[in-house]
Amino acid sequence: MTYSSFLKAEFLVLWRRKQDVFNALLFFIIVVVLFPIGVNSSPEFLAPAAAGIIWCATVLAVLMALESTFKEDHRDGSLEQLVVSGLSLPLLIVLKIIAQWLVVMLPLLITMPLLAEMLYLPSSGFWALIGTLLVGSPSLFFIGVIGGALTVSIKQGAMLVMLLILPFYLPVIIFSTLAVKAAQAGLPYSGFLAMLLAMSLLSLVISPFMTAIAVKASVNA
Amino acid sequence: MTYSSFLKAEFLVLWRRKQDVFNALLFFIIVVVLFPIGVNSSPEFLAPAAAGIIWCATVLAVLMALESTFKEDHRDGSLEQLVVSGLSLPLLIVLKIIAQWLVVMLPLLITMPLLAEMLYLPSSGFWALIGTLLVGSPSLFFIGVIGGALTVSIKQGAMLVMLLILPFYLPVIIFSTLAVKAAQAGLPYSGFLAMLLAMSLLSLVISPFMTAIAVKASVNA
Amino acid sequence: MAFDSLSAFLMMGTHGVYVWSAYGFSTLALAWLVWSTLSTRRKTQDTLRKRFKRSVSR
Amino acid sequence: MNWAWFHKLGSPKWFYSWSKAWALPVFCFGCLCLVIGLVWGLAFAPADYQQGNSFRIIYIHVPVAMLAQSCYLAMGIAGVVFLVWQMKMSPIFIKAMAPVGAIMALIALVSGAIWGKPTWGTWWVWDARLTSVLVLFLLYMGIIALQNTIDDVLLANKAAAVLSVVGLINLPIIKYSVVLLETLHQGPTFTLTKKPEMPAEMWLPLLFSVIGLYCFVAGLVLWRMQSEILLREHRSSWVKQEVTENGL
Amino acid sequence: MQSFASLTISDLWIERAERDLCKGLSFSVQSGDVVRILGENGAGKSSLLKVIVGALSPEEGRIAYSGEDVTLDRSILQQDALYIGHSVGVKQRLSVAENIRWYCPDVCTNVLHEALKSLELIDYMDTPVKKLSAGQTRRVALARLWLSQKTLWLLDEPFASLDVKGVELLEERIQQHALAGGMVILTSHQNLLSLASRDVMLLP
Amino acid sequence: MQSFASLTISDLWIERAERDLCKGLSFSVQSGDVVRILGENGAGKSSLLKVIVGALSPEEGRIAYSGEDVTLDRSILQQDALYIGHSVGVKQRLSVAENIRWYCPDVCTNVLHEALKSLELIDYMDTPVKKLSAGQTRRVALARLWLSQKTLWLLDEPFASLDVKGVELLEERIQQHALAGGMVILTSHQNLLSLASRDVMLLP
Ligand code: HEM
Ligand SMILES: Nc1ncnc2c1ncn2[C@@H]1O[C@H](COP(=O)(O)OP(=O)(O)OP(=O)(O)O)[C@@H](O)[C@H]1O
Ligand SMILES: Nc1ncnc2c1ncn2[C@@H]1O[C@H](COP(=O)(O)OP(=O)(O)OP(=O)(O)O)[C@@H](O)[C@H]1O
Ligand SMILES: [Mg+2]
Ligand SMILES: [Mg+2]
Repeated sequence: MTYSSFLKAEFLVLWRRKQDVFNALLFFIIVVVLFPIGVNSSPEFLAPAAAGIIWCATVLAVLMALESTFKEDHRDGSLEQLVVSGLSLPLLIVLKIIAQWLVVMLPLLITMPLLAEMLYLPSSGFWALIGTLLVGSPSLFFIGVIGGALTVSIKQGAMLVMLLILPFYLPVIIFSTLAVKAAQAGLPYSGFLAMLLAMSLLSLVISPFMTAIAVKASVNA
Repeated sequence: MTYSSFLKAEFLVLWRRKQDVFNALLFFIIVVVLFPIGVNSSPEFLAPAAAGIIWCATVLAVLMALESTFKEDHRDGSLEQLVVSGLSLPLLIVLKIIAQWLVVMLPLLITMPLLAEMLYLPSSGFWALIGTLLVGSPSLFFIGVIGGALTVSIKQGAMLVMLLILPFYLPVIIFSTLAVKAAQAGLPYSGFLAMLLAMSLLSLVISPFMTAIAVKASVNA
Repeated sequence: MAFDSLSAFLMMGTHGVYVWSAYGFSTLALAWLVWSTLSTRRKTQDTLRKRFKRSVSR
Repeated sequence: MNWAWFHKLGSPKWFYSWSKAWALPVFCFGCLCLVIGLVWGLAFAPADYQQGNSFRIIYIHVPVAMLAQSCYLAMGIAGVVFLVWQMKMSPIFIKAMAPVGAIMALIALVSGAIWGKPTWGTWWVWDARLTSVLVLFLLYMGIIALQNTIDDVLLANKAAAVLSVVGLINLPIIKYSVVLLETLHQGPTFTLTKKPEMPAEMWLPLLFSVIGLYCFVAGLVLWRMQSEILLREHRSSWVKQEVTENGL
Repeated sequence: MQSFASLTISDLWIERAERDLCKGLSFSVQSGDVVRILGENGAGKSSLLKVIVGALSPEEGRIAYSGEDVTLDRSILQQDALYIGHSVGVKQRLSVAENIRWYCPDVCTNVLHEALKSLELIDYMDTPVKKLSAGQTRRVALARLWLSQKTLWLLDEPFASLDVKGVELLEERIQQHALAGGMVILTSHQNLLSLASRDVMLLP
Repeated sequence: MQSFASLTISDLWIERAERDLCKGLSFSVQSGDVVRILGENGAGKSSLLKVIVGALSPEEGRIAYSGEDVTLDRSILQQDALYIGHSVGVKQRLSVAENIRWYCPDVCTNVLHEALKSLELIDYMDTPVKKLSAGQTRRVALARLWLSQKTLWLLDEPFASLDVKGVELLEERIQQHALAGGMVILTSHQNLLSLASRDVMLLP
């Protein structure tokens, strides 16, 4: 196995699972739609809440997607093979996350204009929302993948991952919604974006090592 | 295998997995907390939205719990054994759902007073909320289990189940939130409860047969 | 003593319910913590005793 | 710098015999201080001129809230130590600490909520401090859930350590972000912005109960660690001797 | 156990993964028969067993059990059949004893202990199955053969991952069952000349 | 492949499910050896292989590979080892060819076709593995033995669910590897007198 053959296989598996990726997207859309229907559908309610709703749905969708990142690899023994391959595990993990991010987030970003419209998000906030998603979502993946790796050997892991990881997502959600609110109020929001970027970088540095520890421990078990 | 030994084993497995049940509860709480923090934490926003938020979180928690109902049984081959046991598959499924409902919903109901307080739900709406949960949640389980059975042989099932099933949950959510709103406005809401009860009964009649078909198909595959 | 009588102490002005329920809950929780700690200790000791006995008798 | 103590700490046998000598005295001292602090605070301290007698909740609320944070800090440090030096005692410490910390956070939440009713008129507001304690509680529950769900000891060790470390990094971030949230959109009006200038007869009992609770918790954690050490080290001969001859 | 039973399969045709399997297969099994299904990897042995027990539907063919046609509704057969597939149908979270009680709820404790003793599982009675080795897990599934009173046994590679002693035990039990008038259909790649009274060959 | 390699295990002690396994086991393997691990069900054969490849940590013991101590860091050994466990490490969703390319990315197409042909998988090259039978899945995993250049093979019951022809093929390949200076450690409950050059017995 080499790094490039690994990356190639990752993309291949994701491509085989394109239905799953599509499902993540649909799930995201349905959660977003749940709110106008379940809670309140008036523009006065939705417009200020729009960014928050979209971010909450994104977070749930990302977690659902990440939960299974290592599951299948673990089940068929190919995770074990990664660990014993002699390649650098943290680097393999970064590659895996990059593949995941591309495949999950790009479709989400593409649907944004539509959903923003449906939730009456004012156009002043739209670009801020896209910006926060671009800059903030990598940290979601990097943090979340730790949970995915920790719970890989557990059967009903989805719930546990959410439990472990959601508290860590709170700052990302808060900064993002604050940025959009600032943008809607006409205030500068680059400070928040910088915060999000800092969090993404911090998690990029820490997460692969933590995940590698978790993966190794999971394979041992 | 007999019906009673089946039910006993179901409860035993759930008891072995009690941490999972607890996790479902914590997940539910975290999703509820996500909204005040991610969207808006003022009482003016939360009080009218409270019932909707609680119902949306309940739906997500139930779906997460149901997704794995048949997963483990499928993996170790005991689902196959159910199909060939010579017992009535729909009846086995009803027993399974009853066990699940007891184990998942009772803890949720117990935390309600707390969460209602945290979301500033007016006390006028509280008993209506409990009523809708009691009467409406069985239909969530009966409908959801069909999805669980359909996706049993699919690896990344959680997402797909949500996708297939959420649209069917919308009426339940709508009637429930309407009931709570009516109660908050001091209007009678027993009509909505009757609707919810009707939906639960209807799904009780239809779902076991649909689920049995789905289970057979997934064993076939 | 900041209170004149026992009943005044128990009433705590108008806030007796709050103060005593807060303290009541806290005491219960701390007591549970102590109890669970001690009972785990006892259980651990018992299981280990049993295990060692088994391995000696073998 | 003499590192001998560090290596000693890493040895379960040494730690066990050390803690055996210290756990009970520390625990009793803690109980004593706690009782003194609480009785003094409840019965003898003067009533607050603004809040009246409801302020007496402070003597349990503040120590417990401080402990909830300190416990997490200690767990996070233990996690780092485990991941870097593989010290055997760290996961034992984390496992013993998590439920204690969770209970502390829970008491802080409940006592705070009860205190909020007479002073703020509501059980709960989404204020910075309250929210971050809630998140802290959820983090504790996450670690406990993880430890209970994973039944492989090695994996559970690593998992709990990883989670504590990540939490250690993230907790200040959470705290900071929640503060922002509150300051930006006009938080609830009833927050205690400033510590009142307390007279000594008010803060002395508080000092007692804080010190008392720290020692109380230290004693408990030592005991919990002892059980865990015995379970994990059951193969070594000293445990056999300890259990069959001395008893706990 | 039924005093006399028989299973007749005629003109079977199974389709899986766009390939025809067992095309035109017919055979019948009587009380006392031990039939071994032979065939290369992928010949359709497992698929055939699944079809017989009703976990898979064939494209064509008729199946009769004790004179009754069960092609459409397999429930009469199922009440009398015991099927153990490649994945053995043992719940990973339950202990050994609980798993056995799941299948055989009214077995009395002595009999259960006896069976576990002969299968060398008695020490693991309260261990969750997921902590057992491959062969031990298979033994848990096979314990049903000692404890339940079914006529028709359908065993898919029952000897897989068993050690020598386990294989001997199982062979003995199968022969005993056949002598008592039972029917056994099994697949195996190992040579079991002494055991099987008849072979059915599947051409790929 | 390395020209000369050796694996030495000394004073091993594994603990699983509160039971001691392989207590005090020592043995060594040289180039050209085919070592068979023997033992009852639950004796610890699979656990031993996992310990060697570094997927499980022993309580005590030392492991040396080609003279270097790898007890704490198994990576030198791992670069040279090929491990196939009870669960074979094949991705269910990927096709046969993709699975093989995942392990052996730079194998050229001709060689791949050749190997698949000899394993009788050539017709299933683009079929997802989850649609294969038990024996076919095992063959996919075993294909690595034909295609990669590792010295130390660790095979946990590699003959399970293979048909007669498959067993012959694999035996031949193992012998070939040993002759070329490789090392093979395998577990099996079947009699492989001709194959193994040495047995290691695990007492339960
Ligand atoms: C659920 C509700 C509450 C929570 C979670 C909570 C949490 C906390 C925390 C984390 C601290 C900091 C402890 C430290 O490290 O020094 C604290 C201190 C304090 N709390 Fe609360 N609190 C709550 C409600 C209240 C209420 C209702 C009051 C009174 C009106 C109050 C009064 C105080 C005081 C006076 C301090 C000490 C001042 C200081 O150290 O800054 N708290 N609380
Ligand atoms: N995942 C596990 N967790 C805990 N204990 C286990 C686990 N797997 C196996 N064991 C225990 O370890 C012991 C040895 O198991 P192992 O799988 O190594 O046996 P084996 O020799 O491979 O047996 P088999 O021939 O049945 O495959 C068994 O007693 C079993 O109870
Ligand atoms: N789940 C499945 N979905 C689709 N096709 C399958 C499935 N399982 C097996 N097949 C196909 O059916 C054919 C027969 O498979 P089967 O499992 O019955 O073979 P088998 O005779 O049991 O082989 P083995 O000796 O390897 O167990 C194979 O060609 C395989 O490709
Ligand atoms: Mg088969
Ligand atoms: Mg084995």
